[in-house]
This record gives sequence, C-alpha cells and structure tokens, in this order.
Amino acid sequence: MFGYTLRRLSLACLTAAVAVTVLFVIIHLVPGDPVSIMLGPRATPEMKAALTAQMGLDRPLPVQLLTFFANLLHGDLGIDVFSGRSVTDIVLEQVPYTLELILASILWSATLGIALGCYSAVRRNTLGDRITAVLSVGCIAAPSFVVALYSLLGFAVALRWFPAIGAGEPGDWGDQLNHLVLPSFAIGLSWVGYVARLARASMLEVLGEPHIRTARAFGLPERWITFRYALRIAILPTVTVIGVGVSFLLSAAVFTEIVFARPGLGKLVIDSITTRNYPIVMGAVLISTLVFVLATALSDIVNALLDPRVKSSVS
Amino acid sequence: MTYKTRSELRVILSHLLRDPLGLAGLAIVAVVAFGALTADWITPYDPIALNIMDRLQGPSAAHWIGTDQLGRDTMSRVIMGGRVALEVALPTIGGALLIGLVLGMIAGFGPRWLDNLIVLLLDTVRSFPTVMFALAVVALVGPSLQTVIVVIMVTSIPTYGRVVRTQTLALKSNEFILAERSMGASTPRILAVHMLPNVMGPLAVLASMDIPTVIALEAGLSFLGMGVKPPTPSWGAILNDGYTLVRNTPWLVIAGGIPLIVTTLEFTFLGESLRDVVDPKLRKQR
Amino acid sequence: MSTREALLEIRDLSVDYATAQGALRALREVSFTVPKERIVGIVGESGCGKSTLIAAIIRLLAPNAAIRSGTILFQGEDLLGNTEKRMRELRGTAISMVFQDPMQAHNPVLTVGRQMVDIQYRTGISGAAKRRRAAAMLAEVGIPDPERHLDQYPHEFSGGMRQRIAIAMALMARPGLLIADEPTTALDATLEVQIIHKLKALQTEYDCSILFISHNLGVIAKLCDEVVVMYAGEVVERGSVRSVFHQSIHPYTRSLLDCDPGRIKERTGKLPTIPGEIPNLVSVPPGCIFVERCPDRIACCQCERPGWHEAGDGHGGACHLLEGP
Amino acid sequence: MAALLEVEDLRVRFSVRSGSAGILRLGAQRWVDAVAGASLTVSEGETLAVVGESGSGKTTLARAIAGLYHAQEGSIRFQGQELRGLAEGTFRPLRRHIAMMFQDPVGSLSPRLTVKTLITEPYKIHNFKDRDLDEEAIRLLDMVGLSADFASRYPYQLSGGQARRVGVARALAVDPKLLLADEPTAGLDVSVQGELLNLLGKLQDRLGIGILIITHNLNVVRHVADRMAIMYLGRFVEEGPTGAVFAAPHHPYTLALLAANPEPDPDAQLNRIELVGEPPSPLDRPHGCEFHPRCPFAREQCATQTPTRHRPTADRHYRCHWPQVWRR
Repeated sequence: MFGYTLRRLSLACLTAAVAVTVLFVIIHLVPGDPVSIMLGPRATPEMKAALTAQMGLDRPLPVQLLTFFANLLHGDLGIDVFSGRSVTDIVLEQVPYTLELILASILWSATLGIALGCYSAVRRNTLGDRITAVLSVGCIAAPSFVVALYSLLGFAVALRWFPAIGAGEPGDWGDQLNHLVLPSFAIGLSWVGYVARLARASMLEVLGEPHIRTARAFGLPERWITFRYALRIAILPTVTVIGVGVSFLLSAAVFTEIVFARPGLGKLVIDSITTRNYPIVMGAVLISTLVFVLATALSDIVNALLDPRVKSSVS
Repeated sequence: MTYKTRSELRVILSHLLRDPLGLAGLAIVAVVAFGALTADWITPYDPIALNIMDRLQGPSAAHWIGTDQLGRDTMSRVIMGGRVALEVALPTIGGALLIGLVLGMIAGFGPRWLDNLIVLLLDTVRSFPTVMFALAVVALVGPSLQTVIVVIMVTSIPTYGRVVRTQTLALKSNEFILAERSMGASTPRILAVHMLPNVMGPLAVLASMDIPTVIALEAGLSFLGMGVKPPTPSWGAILNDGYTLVRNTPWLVIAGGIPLIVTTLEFTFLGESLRDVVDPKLRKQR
Repeated sequence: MSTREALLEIRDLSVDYATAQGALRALREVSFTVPKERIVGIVGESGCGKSTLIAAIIRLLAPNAAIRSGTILFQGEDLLGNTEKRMRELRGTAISMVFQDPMQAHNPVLTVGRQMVDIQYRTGISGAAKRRRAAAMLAEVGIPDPERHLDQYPHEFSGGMRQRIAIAMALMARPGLLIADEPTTALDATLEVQIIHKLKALQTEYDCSILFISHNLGVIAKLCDEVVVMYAGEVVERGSVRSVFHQSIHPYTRSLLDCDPGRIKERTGKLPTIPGEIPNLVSVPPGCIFVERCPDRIACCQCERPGWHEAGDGHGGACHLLEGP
Repeated sequence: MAALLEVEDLRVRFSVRSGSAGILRLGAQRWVDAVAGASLTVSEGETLAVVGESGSGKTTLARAIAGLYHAQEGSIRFQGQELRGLAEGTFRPLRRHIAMMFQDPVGSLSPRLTVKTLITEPYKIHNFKDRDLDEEAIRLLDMVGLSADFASRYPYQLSGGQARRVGVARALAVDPKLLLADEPTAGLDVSVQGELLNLLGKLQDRLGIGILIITHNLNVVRHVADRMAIMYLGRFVEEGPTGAVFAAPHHPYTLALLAANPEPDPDAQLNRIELVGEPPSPLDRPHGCEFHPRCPFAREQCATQTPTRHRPTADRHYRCHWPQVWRR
C-alpha cells in the first residue's frame, strides 16, 4: 500500500510538472502580450520595456521556464506589481474559500447521489427508479451558473432564506455555513444527478455479478448484500469519478463565486482580469491545476485502499 | 428463422421514437437546430440593432419577451443565441472528437513509449480546470468566439482520447482483431474497418452528452463577459444583462435561462437515449 | 427409482421466461426425485434448462421468470409455497450451492475468512468460534495452512483452490442437499478429478445428497448414483446411472452417448453427431420435443407428446417407442 | 511427406510487472517463459495435436507461430523459410498460407461485418482482384455446409456451431497450406463438436493441408490427430503417434491426463493416478524435473536433475527419469 501511494504521488508530481510546463508554453504561444495587457493601451514603449525586463520576459523561453520552475520550488510565483505582495500569498489566501466550497459540494452531492443510485438500483424498473432517473438527468443538464443565478434570485433575494453574497463573518462558523448553502447547492446539483446515474449503473453491474448470487444462495440478509457485499465494490468507480470531477467542480466554483460575490480562486481570477493583473491570473490557474492533480491522486489512493485487488498487484 | 438486417441508423431512430424522453430530446434539438439555421429569416428584429427608445420594455405584442437595456428585441436575441450556442458546440466537439480519436488510436495501437507519452499529455491537459484555463487565455487574447472554441476544444480532447485509447486497447487483444492480423490485414485496414466502427458508438454517445456541457460552458463564459464578444447575442450574455437589471426586467433572466436549460436538458435526454441503443450490454438483451 | 426416502421431490415443474417474442417455456413438466444420501446427476446440453431448474429450486430465478405450475417438495416442505423469509432460512443451511465459475463466485473485496464467517450469521456462536469453524472446514477440503488463508482475498487463490473454498462454504452448515452447478467445467482435467474425488468423499462423510449438474457424461458416470437426462426443458429419461448409460431407452440419450468421442476408441473420420438444432421454446411444437433430430421417429411423434413410461427399477423415459404394442 | 512447419527450441517470453503499468515503472520487472524451448514439425496433410492444460503455453505457441507474438529464441520454418523475426511486410504475403482459428467462435468474428464480408475478407486483404466475391461467398458457405442465406447475417445472429463453420470458411478461403486451430471445439456441445471435427477431417483429405490443433480435450485428439504432443509449463514432455501414446504413455503426466479423462461408462476401469496440488506458475519453475512436485512416482533424482529427451523409437520422445511403459 505504501509503495502504491508513493508511486501514485510521484506520478502526480510528474503530471504536475508537465502540466505546468505545458501551461507555460501554451500561454507563451498564445498571441497576446501580458505586458501590454497589464499596462493598458496608453503605455509608452519605455514603460513596456521596463516591465518586460522586470518580469524577465525578455529572456529566452527555456530560461524563463527554468527560472519559473526554480522559483516555483520555493513557492515563489513572483511579486504582485500593484500591491507589492507575494503572488503566492494572494492566491493561497483565496484557496481555503474555494476548497471549502468544493468539499461542501462534494460531500452533500456525493452522499445524496450514491444514496439515490443505490435506491434506484435496488428498486430498478419501479416508478421510483424512473422518477429518480428523470430527475438525475435533469440535474445533470442544469448549468451550474444558471442554478446559482436562479437560486440567488429565488432563495436569497425573493424568499430571503439565505444570505445572498459573501462568505460570512470570519470566525463565525454558523454564518459561514449559512453562506455555503446556496453556492454549494448550485455546484452540487448537477453532480447529484451525475453520481446517482453512475452509482446506479455500477451498483446494477455488481448486483448482477455471480458472487452476489453466491451470497444470496447462502441466505445472507438482503441488507448485507446491498451494503457490505455490493456497495463496497460499486463505490469504486464513483470514487475515481469524484476525483476527476474536481476539475468540473473548480469550473463551477468560478461561476458560483461570481454570482454570490464569494471570495475564492474564481473571483480572484475574474477580478485580476478586470484589473489587468496578469501574474495573479497565472498563479491562480497554476494552483488550481495542482489542486486538481492532487485530488485525482488522492482518489486513486482511496480506491486502492478500498480495493484489495489493486493493493496486491503492487506488493 | 429469418433475420432482417436493418441499417444502424434505422435501429437508432426507431429506438429514439419509442422512448418518450429521447423523442422529446430529438424534437427540441430539431427546433433549436432549425432556429439556428434559419435565424437570419425568422428573427422578428435585428438582434443587435440598438433602439434606445424601446429600451427595457416588458413583454408585448411587438416584443414577445420584451427588450433589453439597449432596446434590442429579446426574442430575436434568444433565437440568435441558439445559433451562437451551436456555432460553439459543434466545431468544438467535432474537433475534440477527431483529435481525440487520432491520439487515442495511436496510443492504443502504437508502441508502448508513444502510448505512455500520449497518456501523460492527455492527463496533463485534463488537469487544467477548464474555466480557469479559459480565463487565463481570454485574459491574454481577449474574449471571442474563436478563443472559446479553441480553449474548450483543447480541454475536451483528453476525454475523447482516453475513451478511444481504452476501447482500442480492449479491442486490440480481442480475438477478432488477432484473427484479422493473422490473416495479414494491414494496420490501417484494421484501424479503419474493424476498430473504428466499434469505437464510434461510445464516442458518439460521449459527444452527444458533451454538447450540453459545452453549451453551458460557452454561456457561462459569456455570462462572465469572457466568452463571445458583445454585441453578439449569447444566452449567457442575455443572462448577464438580466442579472444586472434583475429588479427592473425579470424577463431577461428568464429569457436567457430557460432556452439554455431546455436545450441542455434535451441534449442530455437525447444522449441518454442514444446510449441505451449503442451500449452493447443493453443491446444484447433486446 | 430407488426405494430410499426422497429428500427433494420435483413434480411437474414448468417455468416460463417473459421475452420480447413471447413466453419462453424454459421448463415443461419436469419431475424427478433426489433420494436421501444419494448423488443425482442432471445431464444435458446448452439450452436444456439445467440452470433454470436449480434457480427454481432455491427460488433465485431471474426477474422475468415465472413458475407456471408444479411443486418442489424438500423434506416434505413445499418450497414454492414458502415465504421469501423462510427460503432465506433454508438457503445455505439446508440447501447450499456450488457454482460453475470459481473465479467469480466470491466477493473480490472481502477476505475469504470474512465471507465464511458471514454465512454463519445464523449460528449463535462467537466470532472467534466461527473463525475456527471456517478454518477447520478449509482444512477439511484440503487447503493447507487454513488459518493464514482465511485472511487472504479470493484473487490470491487459484481456480482449483477457490472451488475447494466454495465447497467448504457450502458444506459448513451441514446441509441436507448440495446443489453443484457444473462445478468442474471451468477447471483443468487433472484438477477436475481431485474435486470429484473430494466431493464424493465429503458426501459420504456428511451424509448429504448432491444434485450434480454437468454436461460431461464422463463426470456424471464417475460420480453419480442416478441420472436425469434433460433436453430442451424436458426430462427425457431418468434412472440409475448404470441402467441409463448401459441400456438407454430414449433416442436422445443414446445419441448423446454415441456422440461422446470418449466412447469411441478407434479413430474415425466420421464422428456421430445429432443434426439439427434445439427447437424454439417460444412456440413449442406439439409433438415430441426431440422429433426433429430423432433418428428413430415414427408417425405419431410429430403430433403427440409422448407420455412417461417406466422400464422398471426406477428407470423410465418419455418416448413413443416405449409404448407397448 | 514434406515437412510444412518446423519449430525448433522456440522461446516466447513475456515481461511481467508487479503493479499497474504506467510511465513510472518502479515495480520489479520479471520475465516469464510462456513457451520455454518447444520443438515440433507438421507435415503436409498431417494433423498434430498439442495437448496441455491452462497455462501450459499452448495458445502462446500457436500465436507465436502465426507471428502474433514475438518469439525471442529458436526458429519457425515454414516450407523451409524462417518466419521468426520477419518484418510484418515480408510476413504478410506468407500469411495467406498459414490460417488461424481462434478459441471463441463468435468473438473471433469482427462484430459489425456480415458473414459474407467476413469470409471474403481474405480476398480483399491479399488482393485477389479477379474473384467474384458473391460467388466465392456462396462456394465457401457451401463448403462448410451452411446455406447461402447466412451470407447476410451478423456474428451475433449465429450459434456457436455456425460461427465455427464461418471461421473455418474464412480460414480456408485463400487455400492455406497450414491451419492452426486453437481449441476448435471450445464452447460447442458434444452433439455439435463431431460435425466440426468431421468437417475439418473432410477438408484436410480434400485439400491436403497440415493442421496444428491446440486442445485440452483428449477425446478430440484421438479422432483427429496423427500425432500428439503433451505440453507442460511451456515444454513438451512427451510426443508420439496418437495411437501409441494413448495405448502406452511413457510420461506420468500423460498418464495422469489420460486417467483424468473419464469415460461415459460407470463401470469403466481406469489406471487411477491422481496428481497432487496444482500446476506451478511459470514464474516459479521447480528445479530438476518440472513435474516432480506433482508426480506420484517422483524420486530423489527428479528434484535435482533435469531429465533429457529420450527417444525409444524414431517417432516418439519423452522427458522423464523413470519412464515406465503404462499399458492401458
């Protein structure tokens, strides 16, 4: 198990390194010049030259990349020209807000989704299953920013059940939780449908496997068969998908943070684009990429923990 | 026993027509496609013509769902928005599918080192959170239809590439492919005649399920002002107008949101229904 | 059949499957008896209804299956009239099963020990005692070092070992009836012999009856006391193994035995076969089910279903040729 | 009879990696010899049966001969021409002479093609431009005893026996000289497998092809094979004319296989010989005679010394320290 974890993490490091490189190269290949963007249309050539030199953009690409990596290893993403603070600090300040939003969304949507999926699989082809199926597909299709918008207008503006904007008072857990409800609802809704469909499919597949017939032939209680014998296997693909789905949730979080004016990576990026603060945009994209790489590695490790077949293929 | 051999397309169509949700999906998708194709003729007004005199009007006989803050006819903008949605979705998915197909097949059928390389590349690109990555690019080159298409395409390639690779790998050790090789079939022939038809099914389903995602992404980016450039009408842009003016003009939020939700919903239903036909496991039971 | 007391008695069992084409009559009026402490083999080719039959006995039929008629008496108790709860009480205690594919018969994410402890959930003994019994049972079926093996997962065992584990689990509660569904088909010949010998030894030791399903005539001949021959959902012949194999009375049994290349010692370029295919069971033909492929058919076979004819000593068959003049 | 296929000391090695294959391969790499020095010959018009249990390497052997797996050592000569190490481009024209049939009757047919397309594919692959494909399809179907209306069916509409016949038709379409048949009766009922064996025999008489049959079914071997070779852990432990091997096996493993093949006769007497344990993994080969841990007759010498090949007569050989002539 330890060997597997180590291997998976080193693979994650490799992926992250390549991802950063590719990102770096793509950004440099894209037409568009960060310096002009940061300085705006009225910049003089001298100003541009000065900033280019200050950001190290006048050096050849490989050198820039190496410097970038060397700095990255120290956690240094450069200095924000506007506030004079470290970009890393500015970005990391926002990470907890986004992370807590994503975690809250995963938590409620995966729980509900798996429960619905199990229900559907056990009661397959009943009215309940069909209703769940249509609802799930409906949830999948609902674009998260529209859900965010409508729930803001409905539950916050019209009904005033929940606060409309912000992340709540720092230190006040209840208030923060209250501020999490609508955004995590908006992000998680389509995920509920997705997880439910997936859990139903894998549950049905497992319930059709011969070993379940064996368990039934030994008269094991149906509840054991569903939860101890089938769900433990059926949950494996769901765990993988949740790991990969963090990318999807990060995207949804951007929209939601804007709609609810919540602090977080998404809001930081949008604000920085408006203020032409390019290094911050890059820093935020980078950090969110790393978050995602880590999340997939984590889900693979959890998978290996739950599935003895993976473990033994390693040891 | 006699066997009627029906063409693949007819099997799929007859299934869709029997499934109420699939039928509804097909119908709405047809309506959106029709609207997109004929938008130039059926829009009652020019969707980008300003008419400050008529700004922020409520629904009326002249403007069925009112006008926006610049006096543009919302109905015309919604119809045109459908065209924009498809203009983004179709080339994006078409391109991603094609590139993914090629990369996936090379990875699955080619030498081990190439497979490793392609997988690493796909995994890397997959690890860019789509919207974040899109924002970074838009910040550099500015919002436009082309930017949105290219960015979403690039981030969608890994999904297709991985599915094709997995399928190809599974098929590669299948006895019928070994049989073809033992007969001396060339690699291009095996790929085109024997692999492709078996890979296309799941891929088509994936693509049809992906259309709503891309439409929603485009709308989302346009909602943030990072998608298509104004004054091009996009459902996301209409929603944004409505969001800022929600107190005076609630119909704008509804006019932008409803077609978006209905379209993504129906595309999803269509995709689900398609999957039921294509999925070999379900097919065997019929 | 024999005069021993019946453990399992199946009378006129008919099972249908609902299909898109209509009701598929998978079993039609199947009757036979499993006497106490005997091994009864069921032999037949694919599509003969073997799997449906055992699924009906333990009442684990597919959702689209329906029992049209018949009774299944187990120790005098009508299984078809039982509640699901009562059936669950019987499964694994009075009736247990060994399945065909040992590679997939066990839960892949639970240890063997856990699964063996779980199936003892009805006994009131402590967890440690359950574990000890599981280990003892593994030793019984010839698995060395059972204590250690309890903590292993199914994928860590070979196919032959897993089938031994399956037998250990099945016999743990000392059932009256063990149903074995092609338990050796997936195994190599040398392992098949080991398992057959083990089963025979355990059957004597545990005094249980075995209902042994196989398509392999040789295995049936070696293991069983009595045999039931099935074709396309019907019992065509049954009796003691010796009389059925030596004096077959049904043309299908004879053809099947003729086809077995193991019987033909001389090399021949022309092996016997049974031409034709199994009839479509959605529209069962009115006459004898075997008529289309029968080498000995007579006029009345086409239109009239043959009745059951006893040939003495529990040996009987369903064929018009058995009718007296 | 001229030798059609000569295989000498063939070795096929696979790499086994602990852990999932990925770009980071930190797991230890090990090699396993699936085929560990196998030699055989097949002459024109002759049938050789390779008999072995699962994991014995018999399928790997057939696939290596067909050029589907890479063989590391040894030689494969077809009509005197070396096949091992041949580039795919040079091998391709030869492939029309070597046909292969795979285990799964339905699964070895490309699922989205009709029977007609499937059986006429060899003509397209080998550029037989002058043939009328419709006519050829009917001829081939007739040859294997299927009616012409099968031409428009898809593989999933065929029964196992019918799919097998389609496989035979396709294999024989371009008149090969050698047929490699991997478990040709797998998945077929006894009442149907005779049909296929009769068909193969008939076609062999007519076309004079050499056949290599891979099987675990000894009953089948007796009726189709001129010679048989017994494979254990990637090597042949005994080889000889079928009748002679059946009548008097020399190697204990052969005897065990024969004894493990019960006849459908409740009164049949068998030389009961039961093997202990299970076949070892080729990753972990026993020392000395590789069969000794399971051999009921093993003596001390067997655990240390590898037996050499003995040739009691010109057409038989076996590897055993203590061969006994078992009379059956």
